[in-house]
Amino acid sequence: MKQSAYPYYPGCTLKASAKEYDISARLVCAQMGIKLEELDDWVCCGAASAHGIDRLLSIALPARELVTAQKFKAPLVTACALCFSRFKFAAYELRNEAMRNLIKYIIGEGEIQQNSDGVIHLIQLLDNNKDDIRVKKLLNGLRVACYYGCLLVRPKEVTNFDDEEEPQIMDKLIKLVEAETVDWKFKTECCGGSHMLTRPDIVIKLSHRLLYQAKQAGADCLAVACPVCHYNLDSNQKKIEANYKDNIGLPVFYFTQLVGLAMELSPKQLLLNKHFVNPMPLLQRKGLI
Amino acid sequence: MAVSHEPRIVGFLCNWCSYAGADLAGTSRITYPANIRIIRVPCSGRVDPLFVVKSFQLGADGVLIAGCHPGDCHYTEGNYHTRRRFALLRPFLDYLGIDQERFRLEWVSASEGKKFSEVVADFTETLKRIGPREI
Amino acid sequence: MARVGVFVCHCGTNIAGVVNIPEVLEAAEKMPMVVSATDNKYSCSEPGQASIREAIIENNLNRVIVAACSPRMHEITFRRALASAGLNPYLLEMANIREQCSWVHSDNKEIATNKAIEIIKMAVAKVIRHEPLYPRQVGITKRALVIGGGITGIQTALDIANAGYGVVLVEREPSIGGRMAQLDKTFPTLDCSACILTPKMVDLSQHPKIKLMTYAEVKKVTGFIGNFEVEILHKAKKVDHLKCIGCGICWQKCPEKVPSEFDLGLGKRTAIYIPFAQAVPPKPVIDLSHCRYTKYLTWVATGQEGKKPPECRICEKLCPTAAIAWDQEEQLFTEKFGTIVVATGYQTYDYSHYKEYGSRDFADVITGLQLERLMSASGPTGGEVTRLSDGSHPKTVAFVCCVGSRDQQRGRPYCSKVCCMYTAKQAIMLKEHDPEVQCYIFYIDVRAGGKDFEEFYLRAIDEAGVIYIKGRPSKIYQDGKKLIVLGEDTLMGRPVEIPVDLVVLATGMEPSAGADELARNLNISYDTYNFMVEAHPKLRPVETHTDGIFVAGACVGPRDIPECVAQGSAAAAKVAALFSQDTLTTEPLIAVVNQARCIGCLLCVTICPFKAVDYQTTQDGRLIAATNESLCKGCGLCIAACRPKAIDLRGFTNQQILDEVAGLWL
Amino acid sequence: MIEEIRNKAKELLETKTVDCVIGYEPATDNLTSRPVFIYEPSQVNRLIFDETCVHNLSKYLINRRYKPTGIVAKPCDTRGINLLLNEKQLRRENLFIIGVVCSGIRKVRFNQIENSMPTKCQYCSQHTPVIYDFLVGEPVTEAPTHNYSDITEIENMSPAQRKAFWSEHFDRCIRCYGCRQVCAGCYCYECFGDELDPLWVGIRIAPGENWVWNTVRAFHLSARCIACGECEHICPVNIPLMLVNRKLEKDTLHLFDFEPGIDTEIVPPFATYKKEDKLGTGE
Amino acid sequence: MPGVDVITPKPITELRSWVETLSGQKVARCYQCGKCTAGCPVAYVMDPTPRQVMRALQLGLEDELLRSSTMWICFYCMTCAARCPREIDITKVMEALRLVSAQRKATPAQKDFKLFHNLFISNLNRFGRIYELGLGLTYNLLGKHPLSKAELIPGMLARGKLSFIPHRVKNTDRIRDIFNRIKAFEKQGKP
Repeated sequence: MKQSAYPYYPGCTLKASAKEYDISARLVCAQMGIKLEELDDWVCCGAASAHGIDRLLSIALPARELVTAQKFKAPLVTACALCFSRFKFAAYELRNEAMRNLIKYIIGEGEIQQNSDGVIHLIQLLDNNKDDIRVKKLLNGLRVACYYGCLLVRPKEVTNFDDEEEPQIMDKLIKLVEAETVDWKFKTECCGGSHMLTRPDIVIKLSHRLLYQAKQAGADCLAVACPVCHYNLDSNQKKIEANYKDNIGLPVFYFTQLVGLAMELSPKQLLLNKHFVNPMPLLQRKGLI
Repeated sequence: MAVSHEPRIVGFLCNWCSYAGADLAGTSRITYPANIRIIRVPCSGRVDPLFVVKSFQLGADGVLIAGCHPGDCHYTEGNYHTRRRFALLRPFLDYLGIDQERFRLEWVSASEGKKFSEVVADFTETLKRIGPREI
Repeated sequence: MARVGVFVCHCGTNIAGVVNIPEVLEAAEKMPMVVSATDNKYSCSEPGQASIREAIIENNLNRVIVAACSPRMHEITFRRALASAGLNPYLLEMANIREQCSWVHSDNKEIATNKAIEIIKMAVAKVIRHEPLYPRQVGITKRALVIGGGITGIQTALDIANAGYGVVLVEREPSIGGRMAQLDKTFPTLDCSACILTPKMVDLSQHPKIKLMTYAEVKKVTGFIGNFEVEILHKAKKVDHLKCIGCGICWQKCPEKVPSEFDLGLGKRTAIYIPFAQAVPPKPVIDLSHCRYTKYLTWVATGQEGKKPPECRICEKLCPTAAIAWDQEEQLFTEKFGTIVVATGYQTYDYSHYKEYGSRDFADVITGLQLERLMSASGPTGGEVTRLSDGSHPKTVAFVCCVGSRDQQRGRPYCSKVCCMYTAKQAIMLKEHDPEVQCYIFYIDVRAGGKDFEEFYLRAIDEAGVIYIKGRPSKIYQDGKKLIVLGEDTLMGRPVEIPVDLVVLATGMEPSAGADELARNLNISYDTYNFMVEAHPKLRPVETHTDGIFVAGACVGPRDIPECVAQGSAAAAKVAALFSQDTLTTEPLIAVVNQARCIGCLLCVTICPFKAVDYQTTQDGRLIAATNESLCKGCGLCIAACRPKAIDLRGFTNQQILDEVAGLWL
Repeated sequence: MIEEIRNKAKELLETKTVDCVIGYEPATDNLTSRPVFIYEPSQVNRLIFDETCVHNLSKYLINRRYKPTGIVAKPCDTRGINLLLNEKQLRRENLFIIGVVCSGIRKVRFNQIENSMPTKCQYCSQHTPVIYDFLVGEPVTEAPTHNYSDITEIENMSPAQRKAFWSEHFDRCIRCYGCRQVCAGCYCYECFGDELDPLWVGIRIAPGENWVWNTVRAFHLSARCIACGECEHICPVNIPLMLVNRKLEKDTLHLFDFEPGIDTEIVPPFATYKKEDKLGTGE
Repeated sequence: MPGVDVITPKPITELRSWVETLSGQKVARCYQCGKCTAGCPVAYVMDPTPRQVMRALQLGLEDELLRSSTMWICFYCMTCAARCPREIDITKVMEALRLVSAQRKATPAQKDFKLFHNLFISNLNRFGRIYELGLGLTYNLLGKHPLSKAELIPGMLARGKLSFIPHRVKNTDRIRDIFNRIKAFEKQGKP
């Protein structure tokens, strides 16, 4: 088996509310012969806040990690879509030489290389190495709505990820494990993002629309690639159901968990029990566990 | 230093845009320095680099070539060729001792009488600043 | 020996008020080869011209300088004056001492006077080098080619033919009629489109001066005004139209059904087909990509692999006149024409790039042109507007304007001009079809500039009760049987969500596919969207930079029917005016090759924008350049590129320009 | 190496593939070499190739364009052949090119072969012929590089210094037109320098006229000069003409990404244009 | 209905030129089609809407803009930018407005959004990473909505998704250095 190592930036949420994403990602990659090497003593990327308050900070924070990651000969892998977006924006800005020099002064360590392809998302990592995904158990019969959210795809010139309105990359992965993906038009509509604290009502309204549309399209679960989306769609689902008097009951998986299931990793290993909407009944019904 | 140095500019103007633009400066009564002598050519693409070299040899302090804006050439593509020829000639003349500020390639449309006058005024000013050519 | 006469014009006080005329005259008299220098109050006036004439004769002048206004103003006038004195008109040179001297240096009379003298000095140096030049006459083939058989091409062909000249109309589809034939009604009069178009189509097909070539394409164009040679490819119809009587039995019985292009995929046609019932010519062609017998033949030819297709040939068996001609192949003909009119029209924007509008995934999101076919009595539903998903009658309809128009992001920043009006028309028509229908029109601006257009727009509001919502929708999605349109009512500043049964996208206009290739063949310019470029957008709207080639209709830019018709007639008038002459006079100010000096590097052939320089082989096998006097426009690009100075531009020769420069230092 | 050339030449002449092979033979000084035209197979032993073979023989091909001819060509000479092919002066089917891999030739002064190389070789890294039918020597696979340090040096002079530098050189010019006669790119039947009406270059040997001649000669070779150095080699008053030519070569490469004589398929910069050209002049 | 103010357009304002410089977008290009607002998932809680923000910038309504909460409500989903027919990156405009608002210490009508982001940054400054529970609690305390999201806390704790102790980076000094150097640069305008 080939053994390759990638620098890995999990991001703050993967250490707390999105533990299962971190764990499942590491497990899946290990199965594929990919070693995720967590960056040493990484700091927060600035998330949704820094770039609206202090632009230099929003570039300096990811730039610092980019410098750390440079010693690997592989691109930096991010798991959180928000981190991915901030890293991509920073790399985009760092194409400018003056900006590179300024940021070098600010972070005070190391040379910054000019490489906007130096950051990839976990989905891209899996997609690039899809030959190494050895499917042991087909997820036949599972109808998945792949939900990409905003930050992976937009803006295209910065993230260079996939189509802005109808991305396919996650669908391809899910189809690889023989689960069905539904064609729906809300793959990149917003879930409410970081407003869960400030305006929960917004999150509830937007997330409801997504869950409702996914259900309409015939999905029996969702796959996501972002801890914020997961939080909004999963932990809020009860409240959404109560608010809209609507019975939804759609488990929300991280795409890594679905790939993990197909590799015959156990639900417990994949921390499926951490979800608010219990996915076990669905998996049992489909005969997948 | 010759204080009263009046530079001489030889201007090759394309008939359809820049010559018409120079006419418009007249019709609009915009005054500009009288240092330029205008030679009408059908297209800036007609201007052989030899004419520029000869003008300098004969004693011109500056040479101006003006044509239609790229994309607007009356003959559709003449000025694109002009741009290439003189992009090479200008640094070459500079290399051989003719200050590149003495040569200008400008795009002046038939409606840019004002721009034409400004180009001439600015060019004259520049040439006065550099001073007379020693031949 | 040159005998130069200098005539200095006062132009009232325009020149004389600034320039010291006596001083100028005194200086001019001393210039080389000048035999007389006189002044005139107004040179361009009749007495002024008369005095120039007299002076020419009296002093036996053979070169003339008129120091006055810009040559762009009066060069022609004074050339005529020379001609009337028996002198070759090209022996004139104008010294521009008004626009480029007195008017711009009125602040310093001394400087202005000196400059005027120098300008004249340069003109004298140049005029000495002038040679008599003679325009040339070339014959004209009095036959026009019209490319495109839409309403524009039809109008052009009819008008040229009615003026008495022969016309060939080339159309690449099996029938003429174009986009207009697909429309149900026309705005703002609500005339039935087919009812006004078909008589014209029939007129055209029966006109003795018009030769109609359908299912044919222009492949190559050479030559020049009055003398074009055009290669026309006749695609294989596989039906002998001389034998065919258009009885229709073949296309009624053909078993192969394919989506109809004419009905935009909403209906079916057969493999042997006429595109629509009123097609002209009313004779079919066989679509080889779908014909069963052709598939059988391919199967045989490729070694009989796979399942054997049926050896159908039903059309052949049923044809009463044995008109099916399997051996007919595509053929290339070369024809001669004096002029060419391009009327290749438009196609509607393909909205599959609008993923936020579903990019063709929703059955009940259709285009405006598709709605036309649904509303047309001869359309696939017989004029009944139904939803493609379930056949029900839509009760709420949303129209979205500017799809593929006014959208920089999709590379279509221009306004397509007709969509505002056709959405209003369709909303009115839908209300007429079914009074229960409620229409919503999302628009950015309603552009109703045209005769009776604003009234028509108001009619949509007053009579059809259309609700206009100012705002471009951002998303269309399905919710159950309904489609939801998300927009903003920008006038209220609030988001709107409308559930509707049917969405109609008012897709914009873009040039027909292949317009760029045709333009390259014709050597005419086209813009970034592939619209043809007119010689002047205001004053020469149907001409191009290539003499003898005209453009009309929607291939130049978005146009509605009346404008297309007007342009077609305009182009026809230009053609007729040209054909009313027996020969053409060509300008003598063109490039000529000195064959003895030409080294045959052929750089001039490569860079000539007009393909006016070609090459010949001399007897001893050398390649040398040769200019075509009818194609050359006298830009001089080749001259500046020629190292051995083997090519020169009459009127602006190397000698003339060099002496003009040197004149400054005389 | 010499044997290879001789054998090939012999074969070509014997099989009547060509009726003449143009190459080098020892000159009468027993030190340098000179061009030779071999018509008989028996004569091929006259052919040599060594580090004194400075001449660019491609110009001789112009007069033999209709006759099948073989030629011994160094890399720079093959660029000349490409140039002439591109400008339709030669016919490929009439040519047999014996390309010779060359790592530079030597200067000869005062009847001695010096250790140093002429300017053209100092800055040349094209060691393999760009076009040939038969190759002598091991081809160098390394991609050629560009070094214009000599040009940059002059560019960095002050305008006054530069003017003085060129005046000093051009004032020496006696307008013998040797630079033109020897140049493969100068094949006009009548050169602009010889033309009397219009008189582009005055007959006087004066600084102004010399300047026009040298400027326009070089500019007519812009995007065409193949850096064979023959002009500089032949110049009786030692004007550093390669410094003039190479400035244009540098700018052509920089502005249009073009090198003359490398590939006949690439359209030369003055035969075409790009709408989006950004050249720094006329913006 | 209260009376409306008469608008006096100011085509060139300091705010607009700042926004244009920071965002790299040309405000005048907007032709007010409303597609941004139509696709904006949060436009319904915005006043003014994104399109109106563009209009206000065009007209130079400086005070109104700085008072508004729109740019703080915007959460950068970038739908508007992806679909704008005039190719304006409206998200960048919103970001620029935030930056100006942060710099001028303007007070938006709805303070909570800005408060949240400021708290986030100070949280970052202190720990180097985000301490979710701490951030939530401080926000609720300072924003005076003690119960927001409180109902989820037990579930989160039960699933081990929240921790009482912040994850800190080992070397928080380095983070502070970055903050300090930025501050220094912004004060002096050069490194």
